[in-house]
Amino acid sequence: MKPDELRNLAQREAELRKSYRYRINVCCSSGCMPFGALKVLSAFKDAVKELGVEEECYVARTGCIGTCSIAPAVLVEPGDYLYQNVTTDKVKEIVKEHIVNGRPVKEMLYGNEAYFKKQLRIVLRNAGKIDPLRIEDYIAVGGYYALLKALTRMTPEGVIEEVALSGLKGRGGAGFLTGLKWRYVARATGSPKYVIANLDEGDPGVFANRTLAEADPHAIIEGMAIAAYAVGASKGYIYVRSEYPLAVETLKKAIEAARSMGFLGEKIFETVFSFDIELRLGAGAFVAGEETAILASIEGRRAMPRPRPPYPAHSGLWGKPTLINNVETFANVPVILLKGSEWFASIGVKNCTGTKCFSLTGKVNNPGLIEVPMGITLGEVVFEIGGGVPPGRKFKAVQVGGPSGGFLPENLLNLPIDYESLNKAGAIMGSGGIVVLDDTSCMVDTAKFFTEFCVDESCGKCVPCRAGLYKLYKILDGFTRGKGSLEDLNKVEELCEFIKEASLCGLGQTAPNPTLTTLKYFRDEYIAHIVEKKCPAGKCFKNGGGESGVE
Amino acid sequence: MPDTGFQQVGLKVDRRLTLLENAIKKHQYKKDALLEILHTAQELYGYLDRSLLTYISKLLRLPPSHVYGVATFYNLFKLKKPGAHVVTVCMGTACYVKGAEEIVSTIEKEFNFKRGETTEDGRLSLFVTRCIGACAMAPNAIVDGETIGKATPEEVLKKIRTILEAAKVEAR
Amino acid sequence: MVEENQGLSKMIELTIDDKKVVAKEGDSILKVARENKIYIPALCYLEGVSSFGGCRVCVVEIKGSTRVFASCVTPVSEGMEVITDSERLRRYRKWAIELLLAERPHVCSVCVANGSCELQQLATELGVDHLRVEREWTNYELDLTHERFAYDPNRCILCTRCIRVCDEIEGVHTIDLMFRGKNSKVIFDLDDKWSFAESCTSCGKCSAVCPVGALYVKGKPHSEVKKKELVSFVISRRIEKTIG
Amino acid sequence: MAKVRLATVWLSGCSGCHMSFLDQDEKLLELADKVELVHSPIADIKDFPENVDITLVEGAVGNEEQLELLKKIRRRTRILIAFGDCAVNGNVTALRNILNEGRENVLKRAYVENTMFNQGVPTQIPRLTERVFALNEVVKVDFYIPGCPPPASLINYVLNEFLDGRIPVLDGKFKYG
Repeated sequence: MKPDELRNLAQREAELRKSYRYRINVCCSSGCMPFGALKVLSAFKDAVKELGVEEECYVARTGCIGTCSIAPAVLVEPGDYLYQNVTTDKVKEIVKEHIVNGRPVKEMLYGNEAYFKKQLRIVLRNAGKIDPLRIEDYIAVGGYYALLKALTRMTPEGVIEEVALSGLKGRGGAGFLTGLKWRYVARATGSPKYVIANLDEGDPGVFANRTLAEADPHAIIEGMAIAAYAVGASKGYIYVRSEYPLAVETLKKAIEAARSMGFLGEKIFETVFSFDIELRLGAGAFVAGEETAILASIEGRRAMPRPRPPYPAHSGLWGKPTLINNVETFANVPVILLKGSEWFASIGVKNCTGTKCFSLTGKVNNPGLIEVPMGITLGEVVFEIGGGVPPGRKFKAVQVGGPSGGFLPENLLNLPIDYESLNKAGAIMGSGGIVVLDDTSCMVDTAKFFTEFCVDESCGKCVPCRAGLYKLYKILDGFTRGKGSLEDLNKVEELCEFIKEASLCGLGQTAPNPTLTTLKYFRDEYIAHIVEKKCPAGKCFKNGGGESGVE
Repeated sequence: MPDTGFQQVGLKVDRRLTLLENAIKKHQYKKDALLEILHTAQELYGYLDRSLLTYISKLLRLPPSHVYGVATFYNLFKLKKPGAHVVTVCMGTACYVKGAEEIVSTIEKEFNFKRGETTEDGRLSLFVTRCIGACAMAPNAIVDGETIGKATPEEVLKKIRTILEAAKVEAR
Repeated sequence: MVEENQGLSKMIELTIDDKKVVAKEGDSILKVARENKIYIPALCYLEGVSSFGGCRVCVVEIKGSTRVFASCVTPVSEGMEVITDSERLRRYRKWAIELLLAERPHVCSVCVANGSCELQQLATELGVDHLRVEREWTNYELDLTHERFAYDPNRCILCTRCIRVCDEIEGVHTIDLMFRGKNSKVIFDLDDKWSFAESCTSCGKCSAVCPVGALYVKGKPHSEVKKKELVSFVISRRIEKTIG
Repeated sequence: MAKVRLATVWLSGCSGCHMSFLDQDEKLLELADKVELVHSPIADIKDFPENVDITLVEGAVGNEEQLELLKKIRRRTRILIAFGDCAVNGNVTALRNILNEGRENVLKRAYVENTMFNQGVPTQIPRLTERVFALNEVVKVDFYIPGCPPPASLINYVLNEFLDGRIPVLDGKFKYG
């Protein structure tokens, strides 16, 4: 594709969009699909035809709108009218009243404005508003302009500089400066170089990355292409969980579309830059999301992490310099290039710029996919966006950062969400999960649940993680069955320290976090289990007491 | 192409085998395509049995223990034939917090088997998975591909019974 | 993994336990320490094959970092200050050994390796005189099908030495790991019985390098076999090096 | 000065540790000057006495009588020493944990399946615990002497250290098995 062609196409598409008075966006993401979103979509298409408003109303199949609690969700533009729990029988009325008569059906609208008020959508800028399977939709909203700009008007070093100045940090969890990482890869000797987008979001309760891929796959592809140009790579891989069939399918089609349009392949935009992307499917191993394990998995081996150094930037895939970033990191890049690093750096807080996507779940009134500026407090997320815990219940704790994130109590609700603050409190940014617990959740039981998850997902290479976590799980399990003594708490802490400090990779190093933070902030619950043999939340001791004879 | 394969390991020559060979050819017999090949093989055959793994190891010239090690490392690959009907209960955080464990243990008790297993008559398998991503509708259970949101143990049991009954009638 | 050094490489200076030493860049801390007669306990490490970094017994501290590092897989670098012994390191090493002892039923008194077992020796050395965590009583089936060798998974510590010699020295890769995490198990071919593992050359290197009594030669005192077989193993390694 | 009150106990084990204790030979005489043996399988004292200074416990806990006895010992002893591998970590005694078959089947295996004469599970024996426990899985243990059996010299060293008011240091002196 020539630069001019992109401009013309964008213009044509934008005009086409304008030619419709209304646009009905039906969310067909994994959150809404199981609840009949596709049927609703075709019902809308039929209704529009039947009522003769085909010419003025466009019905689009889109990705996640972000309000998963009201699935299936439908968004009508202009005016962003959000309809909740749309079933096929409601469709006709919506079209008749809203489109034909111009009167939104108030009773069916999702009246929760607070949910969106504190959110800021950069990564999810197009989510729910474009058809992910139509590349033209993406182009119409300025897609692939950033790639064009990078290739025709910027040097690779210039691109890196811009990303570095923006202060963007890796969204996969560790929070390493993206610009710096890119520079390492750019300077590393060896060829070819590779770019890997990490979409192995194995964390239970986290679906931010998946939703992004389903809603706006081209933002990821464009970000990867820009990164490849910056670091001098010619080949890219997207490593995606195979448990995400819709994301896999969407990405597959998006890559094909990008290829046929010439955004991937040889001599992109008639420059010397060539780049192509291949999908690689995971197969159900959480640890494969680890930076060095992902390499092993793409190379067709057991996803066992290896020690660093050497870092993948110097010796990655097949020993070649490799850039690994989370898909969310990549999705930020096109916007940064278009709007400038200064603009991006002005969002969020100092040392932690931009936004972060979170899947907000658990005992909260408005679960869903949210994107918030860095520095927002946990309280704002849980109570203002999330609408607090269900009526009649009391907030107990919030977990940030997936299975190895810590649990934070009520008095830390004014903690700002940024990498440093979270780490200090014992939580982590992780790949973006926020789980809210109320007074019906037992903290000992919850710590046990996450420890069990990590036991299942440990690759088994190093002793602290393989054997240590299992012992930790057994001790916690004992607590929930009436076994154990107060001295065991010290033993647990010592064991946790060993696992945290001596494990090989991030999985083991963070796996004790749930236990350590619950011990720190909710020690009284442990004591209640051990001393009084009682579970304050009424969850444990269901399977009888301890084994015979054990004090 | 090396035809050391199928007769030796006892694989039937059929369309599935052709498709599998094509996939391997497409990957140019590259060893690092193992994961992709295993995906394809499982899609075609439903599960990975010994003969299939031996065949793949021969074609890709990989040590059998390596292929077996990879196939058993990843949860997704099934080495045993799954049951005719499959129930998968999501055990993601949101689902666990909202009572997924009760659903699983109810099914276990009712059909007298454990998660990850298939009933003796081969009619039902029970799997747990980590997060299917429908957290807002937690807890979720998938019965033969159909998702039940905000599920209760009774509801899931009922669904399973209906399916098993229907299958029985069909068999007659 | 730390690569073997080839040809000329840069020499660098570092300190290990306040002792200044000169080392080849890229060598592991453990290798450099041993060359300089500084003892660091290790278990999964085996000279002559690639390092695994799994047992975490050889952990050391590096000044300027709060973490600990497995010295067998951490390359030395210029000006690095390594500490090989501290209260904290002893505590971690103890945990590593204790967890290994508790992971499977290591009953020394009925084990062929009693007296020549590296795990047992390390327990003595590091003062693991009891287990603070409950022991697992796994019940894996013994494999006695091979005419010369035996395999008892209940004594395996998953150090992967056997896998590495089988792959890197004998070059047949009969052995690998199956499953993952605590369920990991050393297998032959497709988890076959040993005598049915077609690729096995019966060379015996795996049993020679097994630090515990998981792989052993039938009918001979373990201590005697170990010494003899290790010698032939080292010789074969030397031949390998001259050829390759 | 009053003699130190020493007890030795034999739970589920082979008595090998006690044999090793006796292997202290002439040093037993020196020991006898310093301690009063208040309870031992080699002395005919029925109940475990009160107010014991040091108790060496050989063997693991395999039945409920032993469980009760061990708890009693704990209550009545200042320094409880796990004596030998069975006491320390279960050792051979605990190998029945591998079977994971429940106590009835263990008894059946021993008294029915593997005997030719007088087959039948005796009824007059204490009930087995579901699994065999190392001492520290049941009570607090103050010191451990591993070994199967621990050598006489080690036993002698540990006892003398305690008698002299020091805490023994086993650094490199013990060996499992």
